[in-house]
Amino acid sequence: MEKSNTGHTAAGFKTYIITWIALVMLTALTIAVTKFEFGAASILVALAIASVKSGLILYFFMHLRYENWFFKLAFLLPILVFALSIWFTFLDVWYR
Amino acid sequence: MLSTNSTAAFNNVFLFLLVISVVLLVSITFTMIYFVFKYNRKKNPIPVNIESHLLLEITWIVIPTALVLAMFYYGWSGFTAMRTVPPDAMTVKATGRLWSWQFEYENGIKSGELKVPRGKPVKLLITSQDVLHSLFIPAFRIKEDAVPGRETFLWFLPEKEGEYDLFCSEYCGVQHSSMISKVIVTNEDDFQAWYSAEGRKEPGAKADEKLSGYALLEDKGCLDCHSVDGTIEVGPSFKGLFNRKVQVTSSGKERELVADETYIKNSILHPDADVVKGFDDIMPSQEGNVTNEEVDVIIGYLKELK
Amino acid sequence: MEDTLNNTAEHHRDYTGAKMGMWLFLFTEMLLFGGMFILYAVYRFEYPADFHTAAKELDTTLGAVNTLILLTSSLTMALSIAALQKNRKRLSLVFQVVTMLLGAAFLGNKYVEWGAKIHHGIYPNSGHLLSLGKGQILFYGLYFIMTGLHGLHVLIGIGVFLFMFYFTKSGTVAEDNSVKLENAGLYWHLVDIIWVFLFPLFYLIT
Amino acid sequence: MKEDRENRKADRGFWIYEGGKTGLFSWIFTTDHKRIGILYLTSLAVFFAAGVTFGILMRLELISPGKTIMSASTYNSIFTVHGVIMIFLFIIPGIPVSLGNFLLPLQIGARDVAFPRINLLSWWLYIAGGIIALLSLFTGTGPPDTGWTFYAPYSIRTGTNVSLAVFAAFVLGFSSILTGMNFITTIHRLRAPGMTWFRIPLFVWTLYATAWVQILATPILAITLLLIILERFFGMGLFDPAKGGDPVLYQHLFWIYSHPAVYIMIVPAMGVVTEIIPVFARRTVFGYKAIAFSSIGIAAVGFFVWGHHMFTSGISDTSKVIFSLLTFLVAIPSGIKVFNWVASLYKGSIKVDTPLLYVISFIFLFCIGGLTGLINGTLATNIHIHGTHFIVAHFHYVMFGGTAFAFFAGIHYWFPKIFGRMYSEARAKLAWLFLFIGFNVLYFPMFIVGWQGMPRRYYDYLPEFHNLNFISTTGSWILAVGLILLFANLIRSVRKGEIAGSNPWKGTTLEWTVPSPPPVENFEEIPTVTHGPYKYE
Ligand code: HEA
Ligand code: HEA
Ligand code: HEC
Ligand code: CUA
Ligand SMILES: [Cu+2]
Repeated sequence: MEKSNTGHTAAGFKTYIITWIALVMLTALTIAVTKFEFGAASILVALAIASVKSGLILYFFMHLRYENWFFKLAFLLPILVFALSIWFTFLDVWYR
Repeated sequence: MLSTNSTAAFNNVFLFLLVISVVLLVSITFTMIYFVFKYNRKKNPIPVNIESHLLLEITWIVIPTALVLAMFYYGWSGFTAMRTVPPDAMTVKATGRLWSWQFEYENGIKSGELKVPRGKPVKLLITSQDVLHSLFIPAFRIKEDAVPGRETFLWFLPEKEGEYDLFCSEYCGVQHSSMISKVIVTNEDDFQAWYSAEGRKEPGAKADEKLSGYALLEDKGCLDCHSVDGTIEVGPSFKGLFNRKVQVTSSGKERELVADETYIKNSILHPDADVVKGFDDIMPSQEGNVTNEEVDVIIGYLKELK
Repeated sequence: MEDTLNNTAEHHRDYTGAKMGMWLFLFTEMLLFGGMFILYAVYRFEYPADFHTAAKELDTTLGAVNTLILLTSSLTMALSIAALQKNRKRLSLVFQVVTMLLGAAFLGNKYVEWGAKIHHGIYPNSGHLLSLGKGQILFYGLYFIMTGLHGLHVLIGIGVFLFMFYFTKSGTVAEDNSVKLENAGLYWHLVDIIWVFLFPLFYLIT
Repeated sequence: MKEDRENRKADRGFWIYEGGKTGLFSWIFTTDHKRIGILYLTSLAVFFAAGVTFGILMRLELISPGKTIMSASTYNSIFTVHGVIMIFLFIIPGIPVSLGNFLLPLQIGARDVAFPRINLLSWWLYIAGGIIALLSLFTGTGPPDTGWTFYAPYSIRTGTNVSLAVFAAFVLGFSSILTGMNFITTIHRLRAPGMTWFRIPLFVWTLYATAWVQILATPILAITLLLIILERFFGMGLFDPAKGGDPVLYQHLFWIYSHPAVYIMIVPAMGVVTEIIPVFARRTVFGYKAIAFSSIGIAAVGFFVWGHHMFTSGISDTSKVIFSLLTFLVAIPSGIKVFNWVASLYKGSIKVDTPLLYVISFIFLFCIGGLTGLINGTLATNIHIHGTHFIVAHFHYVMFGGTAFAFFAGIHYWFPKIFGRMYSEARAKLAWLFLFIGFNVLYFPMFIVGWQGMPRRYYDYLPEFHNLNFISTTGSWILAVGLILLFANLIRSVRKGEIAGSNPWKGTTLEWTVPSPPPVENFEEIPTVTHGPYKYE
């Protein structure tokens, strides 16, 4: 991706606007969904929607799709560290 | 004979680890020093470049892995034994507070020392009234934190009579190092004599032979922080307290009060309401630790303490 | 194999390097909030009922409006970069101003929301809050800290954009040298992402 | 030699170049990585001197039971400040910011780090943090007395100046993050042509692994400390059991950072050791790739073992078992390193100069520290030795015997490169002797006294622990002599040492190809690399 080296990641206005529309719709969806009682699953649904939203932001707004392998791969690291930290903390909390 | 079952469990695992460690340490150090002498530049001016050796690399991954897994497993099984409480264990509640321990038995007796009969498993239910403490009995090789708002446990089977140290091993402030008590292991008969005598005393005690004011202060742990002779320790001295003028901070505002009965009662039950100037707000609330009746006794005693 | 920068080139023009630095910084931001999310998860697990009651008290509409504001500001942010790269400086500046204004609107909204809570006697260590039950104390503790820290980030973002506005105007940031603005954008989007998670966790999950 | 003497007036490299500024300003506003490295080196030495002074005072207090020279509350403040200084101001920044800053660009063939100004900012934050930490001693309600771990709820209740000390650690955290960020970018972007990933010196590998840990772990500490401050000012209740908070959760958050932090301390030290061995054995290092990957391995596994500090804190038994198991896994990459180092001596042509002397003692002391670390990590044994002087002995063995000894090795090794002059070998060896003996006399008895049950952070102890404590205090005096000799020798040699020449040790990494001290932009022409770092033919 030679473009990213010069700072030119020429994404069109259109892509951004479509992304934004998708984000707004997902927000509406997540609010609408709370009206239904999913019980314990409702937190998972909400988090899933939030993850999709942040995925969109990352991929389009933050240009992750134009970046080279380092950025894509490295991005997984903090997520992995966070996920495992929470998991290990819960090994304590669950079995207390 | 060792003092408890957990002592034995600990010592076995420890010995196992120690042997592995010493063997490793000695062989590594020896090899290193041997190389330094053998391949000294004077004797060996021309080095040989060896980049790596796969088999060797694999060996020193596989063997240590096996060793550490063995260490882990051995430690785990020892630990499991330390956490499996026999069903017939006698339960004692242990409460840590700044800076003393209190043990409460099933029949309601309270004691500052842990008295237990030989040969009977004991389960300690541990909690704290204020900050973290940790109940540590070195001779028994056991320890567990006292966490406010939570209950943790320990158990042991005393096998030898005697007196053993009991420390607080989680830092808890100025007097952390003097938050020391004792475990006293006696034979069954002596224990029963003490247990039932104290137990019998308890119901009637309230009516006739009340603890005197001083004994109460001692018993409730007040003297860990306050003195009766005018020396200032962690808290203000009780000497001459009654009717003295005191400078306090009440919810951020400074004011002057007279130490009358209401003030003292309030200071005991809600110490954070009026904090005496020059002291930290660390006195734990004594609600639940002292009854209203006992507060009156204390105040009565303080009135006399000129 | 990634392409390393040949040192003989002018290395102050290393865009990939500059962005790499920014991303690494964003990782730390993610984990900074990550620590708070760990707390949130544990306390929510321990006090589900209290969290339920407390979350109901928050104004979903305000939260939703703020979500929209922030998402839109992310859009204008992205557009301002695109505009600059298409060499439409004026348009880029307009978008930057809109982004800042939206950020300010977000903060204004937060001010109203916090104000209402504090007016009702709900703020850390208030007598009313302490009477509410442990889970609720924790919920509001987390609420104030997390939204507060997030608000602080928005404020810092606005400050950064003031600089960017100046740089763009003066030409330091320009069509062929937009990495500063892009990095500011990355930061702003991350702040947005954090809100995307805060919103359901505090306002929606009942 | 004679030639060198003639060159006495030779170029003093980055030492004389002032970059448009003069005097002090040419230092404290410099963006030259070498000058920043020197700035760090001196500031580290100052804080280290403060820290060891507190250490020796503590030992003096512990020479006999009861009150010896100070009150209990003074003692409590002193071990807290000793811990805070040593951890946050000395050993965590330690090797990366001083030797790392100086050498990283040189070793990969770059003119500077990727973000020179951020590098300077990071030093300023470090100094700010240091000053705030010192302020916390003299202002407000007196020095903090919580231990460096700041455990809640005590840290929330105590009246001492905890907030400021915690804030200092917070600021230092940011300094650390910026350094990490800078190093990763530098290593990715600024390697010389031909310097592939498996041609970078192993010290750089360790800096790389460390930088990731700094970036990913430090923010958790930052937020945790921020919470302590908010807790103290606003009573949020997040760690206060009376308000539903969970003090054990504080410990989780604290150790999520602070365990990985111990690998921030040791991994660069291992890198220094790996640089020195091949040079003094005049042969290539054994198992380059294994050593490189083990750094990453230690860093990665190190993230998920934090629970071993909490075996007695009331966490669930399930998590104890898992944390214990993972703890043991760290031993494997550490072992790989140790065995490869020893193997790198095999059939070498070894000369035992001071750097190698420190390296050999490092391996010995680190093995003691590491192996006792495993005893700590074993469930059954941890229960007894947790919170005792056994732990104190363990971590001084790994931190002082490990990291600090490697630091000393590195300082001696690169001294001629940094200052252009050689230290006195005989004096350096004498200092080493005192240090090594003093160290063991000081800390070894702590293992025994801890095993016997003496808790740590004890101002006063029972008479049965007296003898061992006495021996230990004696050791601290021997150690002090060694340290003073060491620093005296080095300080003297900065001006009076013999001119060293560009490559006195016959090292093969890139920093030895430039003059000593290196010129401002390091390389006149960026070298092209054609082979691995430790090439002896
Ligand atoms: C430089 C810092 C450093 C380093 C490198 C280490 C390394 C290790 N540490 Fe240590 N540790 C500290 C600094 C450090 N530690 C500090 C500061 C504390 C106390 C904090 C406080 O409470 O104040 C502490 C406390 C501490 C505890 C908690 C004790 C307690 O409070 O109860 C534990 C428990 O598991 C532990 C374990 C380990 C282990 C397993 C390693 C391993 O990484 C060691 C690995 C190395 C080896 C094992 C040796 C070499 C390997 C071989 C020779 C291979 C062959 C070996 C075998 C086959 C066994 N450490
Ligand atoms: C790198 C880390 C490091 C280093 C090097 C040291 C060095 C020393 N420490 Fe360390 N120590 C810690 C880190 C470190 N410590 C930590 C993290 C704790 C835990 C704190 C806590 O519990 O919260 C601790 C706790 C601790 C305790 C336990 C306190 C307790 O629990 O009650 C003790 C007790 O003896 C001790 C002693 C010493 C001594 C005697 C030295 C000696 O090395 C000091 C030797 C002294 C000298 C050699 C001084 C003389 C020399 C000079 C003044 C000249 C120097 C000049 C220049 C540098 C120019 N330390
Ligand atoms: C952990 C230490 C500690 C313990 C235990 C403790 N106190 Fe205190 N006490 C203090 C401190 C510190 C103060 C001063 C600050 C304040 O007012 O809160 C204080 C203040 C007081 C005062 C007000 C004194 C004055 O000069 O105005 C009284 C009365 C008092 N305590 C009684 C008691 C009694 C009775 C007990 C036991 C049942 C007790 N305290 C246990 C630390 C303690
Ligand atoms: Cu109680 Cu230490
Ligand atoms: Cu650890």
